[in-house]
Amino acid sequence: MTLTVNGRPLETDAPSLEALLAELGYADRKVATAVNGTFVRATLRAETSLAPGDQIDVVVPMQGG
Amino acid sequence: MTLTVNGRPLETDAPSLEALLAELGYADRKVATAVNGTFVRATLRAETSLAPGDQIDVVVPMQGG
Amino acid sequence: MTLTVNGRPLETDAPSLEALLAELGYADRKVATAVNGTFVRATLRAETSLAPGDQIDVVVPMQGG
Amino acid sequence: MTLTVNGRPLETDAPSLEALLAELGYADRKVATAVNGTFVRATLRAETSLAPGDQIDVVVPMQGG
Amino acid sequence: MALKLYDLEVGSRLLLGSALYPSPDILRRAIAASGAEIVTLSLRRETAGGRESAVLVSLIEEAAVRVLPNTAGCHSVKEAVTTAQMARELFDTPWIKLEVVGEEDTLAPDPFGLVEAARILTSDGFQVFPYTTEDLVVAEALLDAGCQVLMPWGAPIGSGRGLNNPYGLRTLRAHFPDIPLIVDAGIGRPSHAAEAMELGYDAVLLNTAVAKAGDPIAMAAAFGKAVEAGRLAFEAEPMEERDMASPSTPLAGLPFSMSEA
Amino acid sequence: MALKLYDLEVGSRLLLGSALYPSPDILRRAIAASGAEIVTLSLRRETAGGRESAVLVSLIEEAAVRVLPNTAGCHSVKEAVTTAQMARELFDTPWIKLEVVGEEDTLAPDPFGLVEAARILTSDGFQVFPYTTEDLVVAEALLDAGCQVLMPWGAPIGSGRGLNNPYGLRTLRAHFPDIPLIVDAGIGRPSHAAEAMELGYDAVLLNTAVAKAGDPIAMAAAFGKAVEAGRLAFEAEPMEERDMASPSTPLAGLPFSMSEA
Amino acid sequence: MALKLYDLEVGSRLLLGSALYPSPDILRRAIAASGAEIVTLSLRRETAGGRESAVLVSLIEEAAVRVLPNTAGCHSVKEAVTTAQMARELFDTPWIKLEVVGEEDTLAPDPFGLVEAARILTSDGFQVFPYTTEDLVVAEALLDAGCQVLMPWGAPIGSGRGLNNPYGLRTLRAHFPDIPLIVDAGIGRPSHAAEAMELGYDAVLLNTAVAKAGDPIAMAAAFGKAVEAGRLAFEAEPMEERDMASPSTPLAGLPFSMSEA
Amino acid sequence: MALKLYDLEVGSRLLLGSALYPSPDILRRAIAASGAEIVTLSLRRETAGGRESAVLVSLIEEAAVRVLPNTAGCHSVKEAVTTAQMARELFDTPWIKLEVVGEEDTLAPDPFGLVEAARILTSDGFQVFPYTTEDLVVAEALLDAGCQVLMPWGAPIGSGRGLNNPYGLRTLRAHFPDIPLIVDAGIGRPSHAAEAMELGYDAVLLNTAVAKAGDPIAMAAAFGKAVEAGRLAFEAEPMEERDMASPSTPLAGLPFSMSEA
Repeated sequence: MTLTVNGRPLETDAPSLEALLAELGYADRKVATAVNGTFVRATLRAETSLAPGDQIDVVVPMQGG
Repeated sequence: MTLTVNGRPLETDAPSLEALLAELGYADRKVATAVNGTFVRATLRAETSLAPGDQIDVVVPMQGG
Repeated sequence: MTLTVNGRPLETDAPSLEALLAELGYADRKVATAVNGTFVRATLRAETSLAPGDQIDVVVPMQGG
Repeated sequence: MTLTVNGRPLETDAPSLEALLAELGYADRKVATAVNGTFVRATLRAETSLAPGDQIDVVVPMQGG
Repeated sequence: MALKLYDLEVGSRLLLGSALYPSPDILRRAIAASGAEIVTLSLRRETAGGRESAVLVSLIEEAAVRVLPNTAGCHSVKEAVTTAQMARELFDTPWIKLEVVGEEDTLAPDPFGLVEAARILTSDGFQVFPYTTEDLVVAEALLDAGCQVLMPWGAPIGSGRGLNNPYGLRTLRAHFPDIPLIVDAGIGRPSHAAEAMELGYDAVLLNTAVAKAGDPIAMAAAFGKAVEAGRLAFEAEPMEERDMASPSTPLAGLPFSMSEA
Repeated sequence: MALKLYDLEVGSRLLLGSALYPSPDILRRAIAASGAEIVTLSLRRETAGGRESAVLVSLIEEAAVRVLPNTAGCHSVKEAVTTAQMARELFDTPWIKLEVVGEEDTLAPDPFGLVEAARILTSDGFQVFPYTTEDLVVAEALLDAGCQVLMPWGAPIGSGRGLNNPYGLRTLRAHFPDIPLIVDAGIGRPSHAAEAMELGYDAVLLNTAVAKAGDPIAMAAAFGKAVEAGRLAFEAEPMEERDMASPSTPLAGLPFSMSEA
Repeated sequence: MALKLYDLEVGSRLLLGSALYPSPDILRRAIAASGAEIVTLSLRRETAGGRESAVLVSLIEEAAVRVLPNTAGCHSVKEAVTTAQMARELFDTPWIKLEVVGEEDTLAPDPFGLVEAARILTSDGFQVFPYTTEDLVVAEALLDAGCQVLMPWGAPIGSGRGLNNPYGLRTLRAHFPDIPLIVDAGIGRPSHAAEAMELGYDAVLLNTAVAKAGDPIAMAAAFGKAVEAGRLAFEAEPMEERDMASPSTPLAGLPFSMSEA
Repeated sequence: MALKLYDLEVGSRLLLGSALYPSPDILRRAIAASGAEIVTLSLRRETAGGRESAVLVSLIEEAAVRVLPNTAGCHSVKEAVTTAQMARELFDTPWIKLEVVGEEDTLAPDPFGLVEAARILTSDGFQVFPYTTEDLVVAEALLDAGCQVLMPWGAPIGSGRGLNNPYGLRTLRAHFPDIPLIVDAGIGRPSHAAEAMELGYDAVLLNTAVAKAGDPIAMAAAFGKAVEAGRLAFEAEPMEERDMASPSTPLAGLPFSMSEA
């Protein structure tokens, strides 16, 4: 299926958000996630399944004012 | 019954807003009215009956900035 | 002799300031004059003789702030 | 004779500025002096004689901005 | 180019308040001296047998000015809306200067109540003149609510401080080049009014600065001239400010020097 | 109460410079629009066969204004004095706007040369209008030198910055309540001129702000009005500035509340 | 008396942003030089293999400062709320600097969205630091929404203009004597920061003025000192301003004069 | 780069006056807290058996600061010169803070007497610190007279108004890039001192703002920090001021949006 990850289209079979993060190499990275603009806490990533067209955001700490 | 007219208690038997205005000598004066904080247009004063405790405001043009 | 008139060298034989002004075509113009930075009133131009190297200023009204 | 010392009249026979300072108890104090508005350096006090009406100023360090 | 406030094309860009004058006659003459074509009034409960109101009403009628009723003193949306409705009937006008007081010391407008009341009133057919701050986002919300004129403050009502935040006012003007913007309140001296007009504001509304002057009539004339001056200057493109001097009198032909050939 | 500058009672409190206009005709119409009764001119060496000067002279004569010649560009006492003497003969007037330039970037007056030249000229019968700073002590010296009018700057000539030091100007006004004081130079916008007049200054002299405006004629009218506005306001006693708000619309009779008995 | 921001007692009253520095090392040294104990960070999508974020995170950990995450760039309530929730998990803190952008040119806060987001977040257990204007009524609404700190702007973000509306900021301070108030954004120079503190503000938050200085580390030290200076002065009761001079050096005992007996 | 005032390289850029303190002990501690290395004193006639002077002298000796004697209160050249000569003998220093009062209400310097006295004193071997205005031409004359340091006022002595004419001070600084310039008098709050230093002034001299503060010792420390902050900022090149906002937090990687490929 096709998802939008951090604003870019991605072809994947990842059944869950956790699986997607693993596939993207975020497995052991400290990130925060949102699906379709709604926050998904880390503990719920495994049980969060993904559907075609879902928009996923994966964010990390960055400089800010 | 006792009404509050322009913030002061008033004892009256006036059945309608129109009757009250007449009683108060506003009959031929250009005023605007509100009952319990809601505007009552002139054409509806006759059919606007009053109940004990009603708060009536009768206002006129005044200086303003 | 060589004079400096309004900042420019001028070869002339004019014996007096009045003669110089005539030579320069100022005869009938309303001007004010100074010789070597000192004011010479109109009535004294005839008796004001000139010497080589003298600096003459001839001025007229101009815009100003 | 009568002098003016620091703005106040003083009756004295002091022949010199040095004597006057001694008489006033300034002998061993660090002061600067002026006679009639003119500075008199310490080394010249002995040879500075005084005349009636002289104005003597004796100043010391004070707070200042 | 004339200024259009809703349906009305106005000549004078000075709007005048009618309160706090020493006497009705001084008010009358101040209106005339100011050249104002729009005067603000309020609604109040009758006091002292109605003479005061009657005198005021006939005075305004004779002055032949357009009345802009206000909701001064209202703290809630409901009070403001009901007052506006009473004003519409009493003055027979859709115009309303909408004030919803948010804070007592500054009489600052309540942006939340202001926008809500503006929405209710415009959808009820009113032509709203909202008294607001220089806040761009609130201004945007008031336009969304249907307002076609904005009246940002210069400073708190009656303070006479002039323009507290010229930067904010300049930004507001730049952001809404086509919306009539009127600086309302806080003006104390003609130079303040001229400054507002030089910033490109379309008009100025004031009251206390005239009414509380030693000579209200002369001060009304002064503000009339200052507003004209500021507007003329805005349209005439003022010179650019410079950091260094630039001789006004040309140096060419300066005496006592050698000419550069 | 009218303003008296030496022998002359003036109606208009705006003095106008004649330089830097796009054309003589625009100068002519700007003078008319400004209402100015006094116009400044300079002396320069003849250039281009004298047409320019002739046109200017007849224009000024037709305008029926009083000429105030200046010594612009003079850096020494001698230059200024000689220029003043030539001006007196050429314009047949004892008036002279005395400028002695002390520094190039700001065209700031040289207080030392200014006072010396003023002394020489007044004792020679001139009526001196010294272009000076807001310096109180220099002002005192100019009065001692015989000047009966002072012209402190608002800002450097041609800068259009307005009043750089309002405190200094206010202090100067307070210190010399009875001397005609004219803010000369630095004015850029009508609000600056109004501010100067509100401070109690007797008049304003400007040039670049009008001549270099996009529309000099309209700007001249704008400054005329602003100067009148500022003067009227000064005489009409402006309200006091307040830190907090004060309702212009009275609260008495406010609807929807219980009356305090 | 120390400043308490929610649970945290802070020593330094300067909060520093972490963006726009020439290099991570300069950021590290600027934080140290400023003395700041609180540093703002943002959340962004991973770029360039995550090096940048990793470097930043370890740098902040070594600096041993408290992190204040922001919602910079969010234009809607939902974006701001989701960003805050992600920040809480990522930084393990209830603190959030709440920004809801209302307008692009000024990055002015949206008072409507700000209050709504603040209400949602505080009821969800966040400790909100709202970036707001000097508007008293909006400030009141933010406190009603559960905020216990307010961060009014000095001027638009990154403008370096200082305090655009000192009157408004002074009024806000007077109105909320007991609420921690932090001037956030717009500060350009140390004198601006000192002025804010002299007005009685509890702290200052800035970023661009340090990061974009020629020497960010020296500038960080400068702001650290300026904030201390301003706070010390506020607590030490500055002298009253006077219109006239008052000799600092006493006149008593002045030489060359007759003494008054 | 260190500041050199005649022969002396100074570390601290704050010069402190010694007058008007609640007690000698508070003066002593204020000097220490300020970090000042130069303190001003005056000469006065002995009063009250000389205790006061003696206490002051030993206090200053213990503080190990350089003494800068002044001629405060002198109205004539002769008074100032004689006072300077007495000071040189008494304090054994060629340094003199030269004040020649020209006007009582503002204690404004007399430019004429100041320049004359400066010429006399420098040719007699003094190292003169003239208290002057921001007048460029007077400054030039003082340098011609042999002064190698200038001390323009910020505002009248003891007024605490800060910098009355920042434009004039900025112009003076630009005109004399290599002359040590010290803002003397008028400073009221640390932000004023920081502003002066940010303008590029080399140092600040003040007295009343510290001595008359509620807590002079804390205020002395505040000014010490503010002067350091302002100097650091000047050397660190502050950011440019902008009219519009500029996000400090980068927009790149902002969540919830589509990436531009």
